[in-house]
Amino acid sequence: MTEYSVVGKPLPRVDGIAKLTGQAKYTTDIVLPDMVYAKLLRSPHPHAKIISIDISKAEKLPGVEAVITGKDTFGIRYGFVDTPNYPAEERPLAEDKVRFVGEAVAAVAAVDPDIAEDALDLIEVEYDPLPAVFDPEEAMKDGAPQIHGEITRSTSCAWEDWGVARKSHSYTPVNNVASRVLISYGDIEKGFAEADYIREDRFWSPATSHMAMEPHAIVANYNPFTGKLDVWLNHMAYELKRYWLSKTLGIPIQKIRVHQTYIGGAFGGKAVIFDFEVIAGFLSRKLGRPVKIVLTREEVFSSCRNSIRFDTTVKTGVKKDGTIVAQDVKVIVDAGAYKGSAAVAMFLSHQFSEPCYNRRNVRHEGVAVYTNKNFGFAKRGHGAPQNRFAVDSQIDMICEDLGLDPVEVILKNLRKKGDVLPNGDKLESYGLPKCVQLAADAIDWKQKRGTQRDKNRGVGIGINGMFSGSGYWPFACAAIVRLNHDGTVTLMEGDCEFGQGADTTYSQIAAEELGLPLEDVNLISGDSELCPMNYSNFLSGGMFVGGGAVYYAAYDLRQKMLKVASELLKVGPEDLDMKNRSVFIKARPEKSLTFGEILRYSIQKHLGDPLIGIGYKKAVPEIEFYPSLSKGTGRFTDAYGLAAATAEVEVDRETGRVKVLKICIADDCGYEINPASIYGQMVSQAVMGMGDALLEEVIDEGGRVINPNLVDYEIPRAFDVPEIMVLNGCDYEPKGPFGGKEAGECARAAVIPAIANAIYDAVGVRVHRVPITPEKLLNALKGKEGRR
Amino acid sequence: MRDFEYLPTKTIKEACSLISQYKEEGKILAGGQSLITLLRQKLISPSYLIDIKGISELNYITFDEKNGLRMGALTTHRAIEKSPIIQKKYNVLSEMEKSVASVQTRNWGTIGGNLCSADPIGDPAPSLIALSAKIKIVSSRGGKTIPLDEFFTDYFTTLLEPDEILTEIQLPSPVAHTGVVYMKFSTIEAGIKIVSTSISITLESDRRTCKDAKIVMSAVAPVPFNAKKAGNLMAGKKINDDLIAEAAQLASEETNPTPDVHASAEFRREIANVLVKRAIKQAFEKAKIA
Amino acid sequence: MLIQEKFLVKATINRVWEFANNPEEIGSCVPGCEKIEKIDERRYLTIVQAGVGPIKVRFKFISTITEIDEPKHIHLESQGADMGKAGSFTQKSDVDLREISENEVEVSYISNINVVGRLATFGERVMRAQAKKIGEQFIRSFKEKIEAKKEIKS
Amino acid sequence: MEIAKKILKVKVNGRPYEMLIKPKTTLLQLLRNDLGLTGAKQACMDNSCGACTVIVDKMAVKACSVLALQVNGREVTTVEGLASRDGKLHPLQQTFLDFHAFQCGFCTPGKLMSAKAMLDENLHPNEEDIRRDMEGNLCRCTGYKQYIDAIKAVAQKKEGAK
Repeated sequence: MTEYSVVGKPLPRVDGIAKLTGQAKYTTDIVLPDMVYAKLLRSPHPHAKIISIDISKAEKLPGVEAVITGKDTFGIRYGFVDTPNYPAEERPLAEDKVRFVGEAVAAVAAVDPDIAEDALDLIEVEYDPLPAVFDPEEAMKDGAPQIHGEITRSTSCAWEDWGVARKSHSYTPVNNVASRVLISYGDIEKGFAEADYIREDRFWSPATSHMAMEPHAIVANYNPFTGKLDVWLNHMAYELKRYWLSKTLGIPIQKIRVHQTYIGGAFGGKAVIFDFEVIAGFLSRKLGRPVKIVLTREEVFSSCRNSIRFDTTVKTGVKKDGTIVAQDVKVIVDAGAYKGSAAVAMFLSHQFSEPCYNRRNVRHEGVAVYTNKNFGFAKRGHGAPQNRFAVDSQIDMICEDLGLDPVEVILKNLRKKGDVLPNGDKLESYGLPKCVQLAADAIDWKQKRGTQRDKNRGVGIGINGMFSGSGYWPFACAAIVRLNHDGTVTLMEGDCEFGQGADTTYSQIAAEELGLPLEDVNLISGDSELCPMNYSNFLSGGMFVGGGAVYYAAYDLRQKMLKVASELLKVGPEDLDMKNRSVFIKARPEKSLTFGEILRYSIQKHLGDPLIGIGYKKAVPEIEFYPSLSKGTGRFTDAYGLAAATAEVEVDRETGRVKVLKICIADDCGYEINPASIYGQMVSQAVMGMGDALLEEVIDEGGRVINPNLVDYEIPRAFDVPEIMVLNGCDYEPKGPFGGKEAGECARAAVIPAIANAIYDAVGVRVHRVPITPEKLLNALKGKEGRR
Repeated sequence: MRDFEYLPTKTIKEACSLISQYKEEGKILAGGQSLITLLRQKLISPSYLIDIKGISELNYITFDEKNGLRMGALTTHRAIEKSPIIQKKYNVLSEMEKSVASVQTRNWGTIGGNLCSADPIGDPAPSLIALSAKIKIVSSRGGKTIPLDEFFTDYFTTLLEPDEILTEIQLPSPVAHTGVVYMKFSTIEAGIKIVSTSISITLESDRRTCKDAKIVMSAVAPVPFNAKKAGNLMAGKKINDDLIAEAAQLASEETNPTPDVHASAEFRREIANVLVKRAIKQAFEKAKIA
Repeated sequence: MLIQEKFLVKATINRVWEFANNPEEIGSCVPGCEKIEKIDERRYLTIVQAGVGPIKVRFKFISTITEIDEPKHIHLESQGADMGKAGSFTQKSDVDLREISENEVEVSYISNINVVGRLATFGERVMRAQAKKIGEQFIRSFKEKIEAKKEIKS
Repeated sequence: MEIAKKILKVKVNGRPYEMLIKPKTTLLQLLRNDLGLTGAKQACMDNSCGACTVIVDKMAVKACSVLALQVNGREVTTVEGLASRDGKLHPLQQTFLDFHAFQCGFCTPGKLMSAKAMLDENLHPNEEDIRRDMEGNLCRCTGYKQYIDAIKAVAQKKEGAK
């Protein structure tokens, strides 16, 4: 393998100085001259007609600059899923009725945030409460309250812009069904008929919060003279926000600029457009002044997206030796008041399973149901955590029933490198078998499995797979590398830095390709006006797509420089190499040129060509349009990230409290561009997965979130972190930059079943609903599994 | 947050005179570690905030064998945690303080402020009650000293009249052959308490017979309370596993927990039983060597 | 939050029914009740003062009786808000009377109370405890009043 | 009622300030809004996340839960005052950088200040001390491990230098 000098090294992060000295600016830190602050009035009712809204008192409060309601924003529609068959139904402010507690009803802009808040108290809304429904199975029954009437064509539909000729039409939900998926291949009946053993089990995953440290925020500044809207906001790909802002506000896309800010954590939760972002833009245009909105933590919990509630029934048929021959998965998603990304999550929970086991005959059916609750969106693994908890828990149960070893059964059922999945995706890199082995060995599986029940200790395992980007319209990314006259380069790439380390790893890729030290790469990222097209920062497309574009841009510049240098040195470009800030003749390294000399020559002799490299990449080059989610057909990704996790726990039988002793994660991210960064991603997912398994749930009652703060919504803290081992299960990905692919999302979903299975190994009982709280486990130990 | 007049004070007298002037319209601010959250959420909006944190005469820790420990109400949690005399003589307090909220809160928050906010899941109250703490309350009308046990009347409510200020916490000198422990149960280490208990066991000189037992519980009723039936059961008896189990059972029956987002009432009661059992055992072991 | 209680009252079922349907009498049993007023046959306006420690609220709400089955069952829905804007709430209650003997009635109620706003953020545990306490006080004075009156009459 | 502003005298990162402020101004608002020191962050509303941690007279405190007027006459240090003016990072900052002890960075200034106060007070913290003293600082990205290791390394280096 080639010896690299920049990639593969745990170099310090390039955003480090800014972040460690307090200079890094986040949206919440942005202050503009003449700025006003807006607050939103939110519905106290889960389902109610709005009879009237009286804003006159609020408008008269000194310091209030504007008050708007659904009348002002009437007709604006948007949403993440916005297809010809399923038009988007979200709106910035409620119009005729409210559908969940926390839905925005009015907004106030004032000279200071306290005045804006006081003004909210002066708005009088008369509601007529309607019967509400909170349970998806209840909601599907005849006679249940209907949450949506006809959903007409959205104002922000993306399809026409991307050349899809299909006409969109309205959609009227029946029995509150928001969307369905049905994916199948093989012959499920035949599969079960061939099985020696069949089990059916049901598992539940609740809504959990992304709990990014920075609450959602925006600063929007509309310039009435130029018609330009400048925004600073929390995002995960500026093209998405820019697109939605353009469509909802009717401002041409080239007139909207998303400025670079650091983003205080995202985990999927900030990719989509929010009510308050549209409102900020709307108010700024109305006032001709900058408008800032920072949500409270309570708003983040109850009005922004949480993860998606899954109720999963898995039926699996196996041969005596544990070989899976059929799997039938039925998912009911409690979508909430709007569909959010429910349809996508139902599909992904299937597709992320595909690179894991070869299940031979598969049926995956999902229905997403409207209820009068806050709705959901992607969270780190988007559908995989919910599905892996169900599937890998059940594998563990089957092994128990048949007296088999889970690690052996998992290894037996894994896909093989080079496999082509039923949808056509090919596993060109596949480190999962290695990951399973590494994770099992690290936890001392052979010694510890099934042998420590007398000490109430146990070990468990889980696995997962994840896209490296996919074809959400148009899911492409470009990068530019320009050569500077001092021999350094400037890299322009759109991905925003929300903690994942994109700024650093992308700079490393460019530096390596160009033979430069990391500090010679000047980076401009996350600014929609300074960087080229970018859609790669979610669905774990960062490294594979964004990093890929950077690689190709650097490669392009390298070729151009070599060509110029070959003229100067009078040898062929193939005889040259680039290292240590210079281009030299391979056979005679003393014959070299600095980059500055190359640039000068190019400008002097090549019509002023300043040597600019351009690169671009698409997640799946073969597909032009968004593939079908509801049928699961079509190509989705060119590379899957893979992970296995094991955990060891100790249970206090008298209290039901679980102490996680150790978590081991083995991950296949293709190649570790920055090993320290990968290590950070894995530890992060170990701890987040532990929170999912044991602690976290956004609890609602009567449609209201009853733990919308960091006191009542507990996440792991410094003291709770167990011993964590991170193991490198990489398998070189031929299509990735230096072999790299997904790293940031996959492992979380493997950790959850690992812990659940370890608990079973320790005490012999199983809780079917995460989080496995002390109370639930104690009840299970006493043979009465309850909801709590 | 709504506007208020800010009135910093330097002496107890000054503070008493201001609070007797404004009564319900005024509010005493010490460390403010829970008060400022309430102000920010506009759940309370006093017109006058009387800041007593600058009263240096309320910030002290003294000890002598005869009178025991005296702590000014403005002693910070951190000062209690780090006090050598408390570590030596009332170790349970310094250990307990280590788990009060976070270092940041312990640095600024005061013991008096903590007791006056009367949060039913507050850490210090159970241990202080187990140590037979008394508190001194003053107002421009005079002063009084009452057992801490009687101070709390309901969720977030105390006996304190609107014009009164808590000034001192008093603990008697440690009694021989006594072991005191504090134990709590939460889902995560620094999580919200589902149950907590502080237990004081005093043994006869045979080191096996219980002379006196205090079983104080919190988070399982509107106020921290001394489970007297359980304590009385133990007094005069030789301590063994059966007695401990019986006492724990009795103590858990004395609870009156409310279900909430963290736990059901039944679960709280069960955990109370387990926790009390464990804590008595530990206190017994400590008492044997004390 | 769901609050469920069951208790016995020593009185005839008609007496209990009559008592429960008299705004003044019932109001006198609600701790902190400042005012209870009949708007029309099915609707009542109530102002109740409540509080937790330093937090004081005054709820003004309208209750509507949506189902009535004399003398056994009432379904009642209320909605209102704190007059200081600390929060608003809705409530749905079912009250059922069951004759145990000629002079003993079992009263059971299920109340689903939903509080939103700043008050709700203060903490689920406190809200719940407070509702439970108010319920307990209500039952106590309800029993005392009915049973005391009965004694006077007899 | 128009509330009179009050005079506040405070030293922040070594610089003296004298200003008129509304009594309800929190220390965090003072730093962020009045002084433009946005290193300390607000991430919760209830004194539970630690992202706003600054040092007042050698003590780590949560700036969101202290009134600005309560620090009258005191000395405040924020993350902006940690590195020296010549561009040399504080050992904690340098070690956080070396250890990848941060990701999104939003909670990092608070963590640095908690860690600084701890190390200034406790010369020999063991891992348990570090974890306990960092309980008040929530983090969602790092999983805590890398910065606990970083603080441990700084403590050991300090000890070694003795």
